[in-house]
Amino acid sequence: MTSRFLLSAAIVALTGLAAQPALAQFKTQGVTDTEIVIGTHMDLSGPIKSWGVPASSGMKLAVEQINAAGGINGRKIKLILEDDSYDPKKAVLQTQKLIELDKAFSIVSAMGSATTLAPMPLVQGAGLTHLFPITAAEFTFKMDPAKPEDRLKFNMFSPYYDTMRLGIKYVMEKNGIKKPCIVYQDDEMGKNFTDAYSDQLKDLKVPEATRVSFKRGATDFNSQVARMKADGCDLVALGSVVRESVGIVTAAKKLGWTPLYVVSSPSYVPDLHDLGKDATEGIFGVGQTEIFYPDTATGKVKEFIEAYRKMFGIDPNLQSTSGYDGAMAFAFYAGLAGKNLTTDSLIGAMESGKVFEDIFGGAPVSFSRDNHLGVSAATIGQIKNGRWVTIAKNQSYKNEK
Amino acid sequence: MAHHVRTGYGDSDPLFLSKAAVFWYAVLLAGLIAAPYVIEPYYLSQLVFIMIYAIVGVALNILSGQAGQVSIGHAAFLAIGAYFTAVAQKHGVPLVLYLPLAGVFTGIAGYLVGLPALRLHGIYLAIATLAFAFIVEEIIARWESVTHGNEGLMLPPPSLFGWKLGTEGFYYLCLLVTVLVILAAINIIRSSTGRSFMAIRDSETAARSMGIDTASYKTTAFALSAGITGIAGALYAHKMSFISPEMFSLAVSIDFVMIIIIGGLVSLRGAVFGAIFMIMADPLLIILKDKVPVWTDAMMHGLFLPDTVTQAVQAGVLRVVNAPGLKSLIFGIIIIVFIIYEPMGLDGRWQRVKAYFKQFPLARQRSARPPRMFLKSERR
Amino acid sequence: MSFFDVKNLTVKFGGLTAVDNVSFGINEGEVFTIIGPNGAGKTTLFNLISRLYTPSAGQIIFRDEDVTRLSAQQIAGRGIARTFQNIELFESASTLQNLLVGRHRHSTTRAWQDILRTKKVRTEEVAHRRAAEEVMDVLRLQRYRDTTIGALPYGVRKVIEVARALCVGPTLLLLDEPSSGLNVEETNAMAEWILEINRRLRVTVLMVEHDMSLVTRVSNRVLALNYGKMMALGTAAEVQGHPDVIAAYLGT
Amino acid sequence: MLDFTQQLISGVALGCVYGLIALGFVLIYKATEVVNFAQGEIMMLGAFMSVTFVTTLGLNYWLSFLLCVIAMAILGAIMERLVLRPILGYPQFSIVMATIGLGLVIRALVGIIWGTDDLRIETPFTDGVFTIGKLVIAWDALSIIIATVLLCAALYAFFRYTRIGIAMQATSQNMLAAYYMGIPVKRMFSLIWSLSAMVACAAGILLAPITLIHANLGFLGIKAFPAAVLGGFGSIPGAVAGGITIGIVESLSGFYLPEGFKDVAAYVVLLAVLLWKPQGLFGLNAAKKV
Repeated sequence: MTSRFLLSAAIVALTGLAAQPALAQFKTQGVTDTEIVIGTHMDLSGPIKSWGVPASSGMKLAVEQINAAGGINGRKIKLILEDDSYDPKKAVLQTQKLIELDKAFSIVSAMGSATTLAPMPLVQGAGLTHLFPITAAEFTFKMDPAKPEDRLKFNMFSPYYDTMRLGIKYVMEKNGIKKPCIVYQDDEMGKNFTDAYSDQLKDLKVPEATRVSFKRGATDFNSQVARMKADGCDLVALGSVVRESVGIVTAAKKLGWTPLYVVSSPSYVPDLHDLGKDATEGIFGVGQTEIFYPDTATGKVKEFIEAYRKMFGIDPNLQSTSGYDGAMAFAFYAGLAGKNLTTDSLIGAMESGKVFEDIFGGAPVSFSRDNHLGVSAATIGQIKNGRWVTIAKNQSYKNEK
Repeated sequence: MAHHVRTGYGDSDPLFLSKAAVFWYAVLLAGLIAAPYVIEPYYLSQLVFIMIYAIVGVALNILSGQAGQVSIGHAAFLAIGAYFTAVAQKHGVPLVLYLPLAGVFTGIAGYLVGLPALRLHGIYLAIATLAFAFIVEEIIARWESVTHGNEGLMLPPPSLFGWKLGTEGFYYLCLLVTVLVILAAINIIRSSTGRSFMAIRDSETAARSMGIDTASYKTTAFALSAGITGIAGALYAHKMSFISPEMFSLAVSIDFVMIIIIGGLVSLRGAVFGAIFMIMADPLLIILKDKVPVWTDAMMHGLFLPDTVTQAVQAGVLRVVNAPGLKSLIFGIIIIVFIIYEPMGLDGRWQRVKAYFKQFPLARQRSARPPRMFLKSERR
Repeated sequence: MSFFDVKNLTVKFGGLTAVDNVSFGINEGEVFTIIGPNGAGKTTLFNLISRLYTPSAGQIIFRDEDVTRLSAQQIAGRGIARTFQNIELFESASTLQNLLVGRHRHSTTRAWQDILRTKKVRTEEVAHRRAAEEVMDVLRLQRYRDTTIGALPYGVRKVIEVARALCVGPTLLLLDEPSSGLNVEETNAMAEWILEINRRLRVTVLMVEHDMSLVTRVSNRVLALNYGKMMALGTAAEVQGHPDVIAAYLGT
Repeated sequence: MLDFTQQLISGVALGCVYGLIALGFVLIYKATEVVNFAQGEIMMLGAFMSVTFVTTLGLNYWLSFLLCVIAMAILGAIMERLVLRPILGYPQFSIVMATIGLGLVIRALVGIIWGTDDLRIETPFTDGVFTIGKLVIAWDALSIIIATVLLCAALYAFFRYTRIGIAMQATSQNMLAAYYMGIPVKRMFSLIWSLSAMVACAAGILLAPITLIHANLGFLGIKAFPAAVLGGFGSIPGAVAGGITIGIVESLSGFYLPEGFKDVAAYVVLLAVLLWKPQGLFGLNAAKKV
């Protein structure tokens, strides 16, 4: 009885102490007087390498620029990048390698849902921060109050759910849509889109219409399109990535069917109109940032494009900015944390509410004690004359409520 | 040709061929038991994956190596075992129960898949197993009430008799299961069942004429193989602590076949070697990628070349090692080179190295070509 | 009722009648040989008896049981074992392993018992092993015990086939051209072994054979086939002297 | 009814692509008993090569088509020589794995050479449609169907009337006999691989207007497996018929059946057919001789 009482008292005391940020709570490693080691794993050779390769390039460029500018409070960043081929098993082993052998201070901008979910317990178990993964999955920022280690997770990637919901809401309200349909990729990402679709329709009290899906890498969308057409849809939400989005709108156009379309962040990229040409004209898109074009970019974006081109020999794309932003945001908050950079001081700096703004005109990012998802707003654009044109900024589906 | 003089028939197929073998296996086991106290968790993790892959390797060895039946859909069995585990654990079934049950449940699935195997041969069977795997993946993705579909399932850490298994605990669990599975496989192979598998592999006609019910043994082989893979799936689910349908894709099935091809089709040792290779290849390539620039740098400095040359070479090396997709290129080349030059797999190499040292200094280079084909022409 | 009877056995492949209304009986303890030119339907007849093929018509009676509709593995279970003309050994396994497969019908253990290697499995294994060793002793195969079949010469493989069939513990042994591919010495040895199997082990032998010296030496009775039809039945000398047989062999 | 016909046409067009890939499988399988898992990747390589000819070099579509097919023929022979020739006669299992390794290498090389972006080429068939009543037929779909018919006719004539074609057929029927008859068997294998790579390349380019050209295009090869198996894995008309069957089944099940069926329809049909006819629809059923 007494011993148990003492024990629980001790636990209460310990947790109470732990709650005070002044005391060291999480482990710090990978920070020396001259260097900060950060680790990441992305798909450079598997099914989503078209995301991983440019994102990793963007990250490399950011690190280069940060170091060239003197680093973070005098420390240079050392980036260790691993190719997980979108294989969760490899991601687990590589994360462990990054933590134990490379002594990474933080895992920054790791890519994919399954590939970040499986190693997450390792990162948290080691008491290291898991920052700005390139996935919008909820577990990367959602905190369980009972788990202090959940404070280690931060994300600033607009959830697919939010952007899709905003997109559907915006287009429906502005265009008097009666029958919105959705076509989605049959995986975890697609699930976010269908959830957004049904929640938003419930909100607007509009009955659901046709839902059709396809497998990643599908080539033929004729039957999906024909089903939506037969159902008389006047808006099609595309829960798909660029290639499939192009395939769907092209197939529809060939059938002489031209509903309105809305896409979310995976398709809100210039590739959409580059590849889809006329068929994609008029599509609405929702994403985190404004879309830039190398020939019309100005200021910092132009500098970024030139530096990227110099380093990799090709133009950057929107995927490149996600890696670039990840490293830049890390540098921003690590700089805020001051000379005494520890995991705790970094978390403190991030939870301070200081706003990080990227160079691409993205929604401002800020975190707080109980919100580790840094963005809440998105940009809405539309393809006009073969280019994305921003039509509304700083929007959220929650805004007007 | 040397042959042992036997003193009795009881020792016809002993577990260990010699006292030396007993000794070395004991050393290996002692090393594995000591591992958590000696090596870092990163390497322990690799060992766990190796053991899980080795279990699958053993399963495929029984099916393909022993019974000569092809499957390129084994990821489906891994998935069934993994999902069974996740669901059973959620419903409070204890580990001692759901681990073997995962095997039994998956074994039944394997039995059902084995039924078409009675009529199909070679490539037809292979494609049928492939089709099965796709269908299983789709069912998992669609059966949301049980599997949570594409969202996937989280698994809490496993616990044994109320004790949460930590990293070490789970490692020992895997070690125990691996040893038991290998022992079971050895027992199968050296018994009447194993001989029937072998007979079906080498000549189905002769097998039938020897009184072997080939249909029943083929389905048995499928059921056994699936069951063992299901147990591996249970361990895999716990190791990953999260499972989703896309984790059991065709690529995983192909990885599994690689295990036995690279390790060597006929022996269990080959399955273990293959598992080691499949898991270690990636970390080794990563380490190479990290080290090669360091090495070249050191080498260039040793050569006292002008700085510009050093820098140019260094930049070139960095460019090559950092090229995206390089790893899968190297892996592909390794596989091809392996099959061309080491057709009997790692185990074949091991046997020859052992023979070389045994016969030293009289050893002669023997042909590396395989003496025969195990899976015969399908054009019958 | 005799030991083994074939009644009006017929099989058709497409338009070809490979075995046409063949009937004969074998007495227990004899060596019965089927001869005939190439394509006479001898091996087809063998495959019908060992149930690798299914007859179109007719009956096969073994020890008062109609075995016409049994499966190949059930036939082996009844104690009818066979060899193959072109050798169907399990090539990647050792001689001993091959022989042990022959013992299959005597093993009563189930897969789960094999996995656990229960006492029953161990006892049976010892028994199988003893039986296989005995057969190897009879046919002098001890020195090849642990050698993989793939590494053995043709002549030895031929003997191992016989050995494997003996391990089944047959009461009726079917030998499909036991001397084909063997040289004179090996053929002589084979003849000795057939006699030894027949006399010492008291196994009834049904044989297809080309080599007439071997046939004459070991057979009690001979059946000559041509184009799937019976030509003559009797002792070796009688059949050899039969005008139809001479005509068939001379090709007139 | 209109919907049905519409779906049927797109199904047939897609099926023809499956059929063409399956044709590549079958050619190689017939000759060498090798199941080439890299067939899809070879198709992808052909498609990427067309990007270089059409977009980068700015050549005429038809000229590019020709150059591409020739280039792939050479590459096919090289692959055969480097990877397959040394392992001829190895266990089938190993050979299949070697072709998977080959596929990995091709995928990685394509990624390194052409990058990871989705690409697009302009073809004479892109985007064009014509209508019959309410029925809409896309030029790309029609081009695939016509090209498949022409290619099959050409292959038929090749195997029936040319010396090389007859020699190839002889080789695929009996390697040893062909060898004794003085047919250079090894060269025949190289030729078969060339031919199969050419067919795959044509499939890749024909597919370009329907889908984009990307590094995962090779996965389509997996869909062609059911086509080849359905057709009996050794029969050239069977492969095309199998492909069209799969295409139609997918298309119709996508339209009429509940969600999720489209993706597995091909495999369900495959399993059903195999249970009914273990050697495929056009396969030969021959028992082993003992």
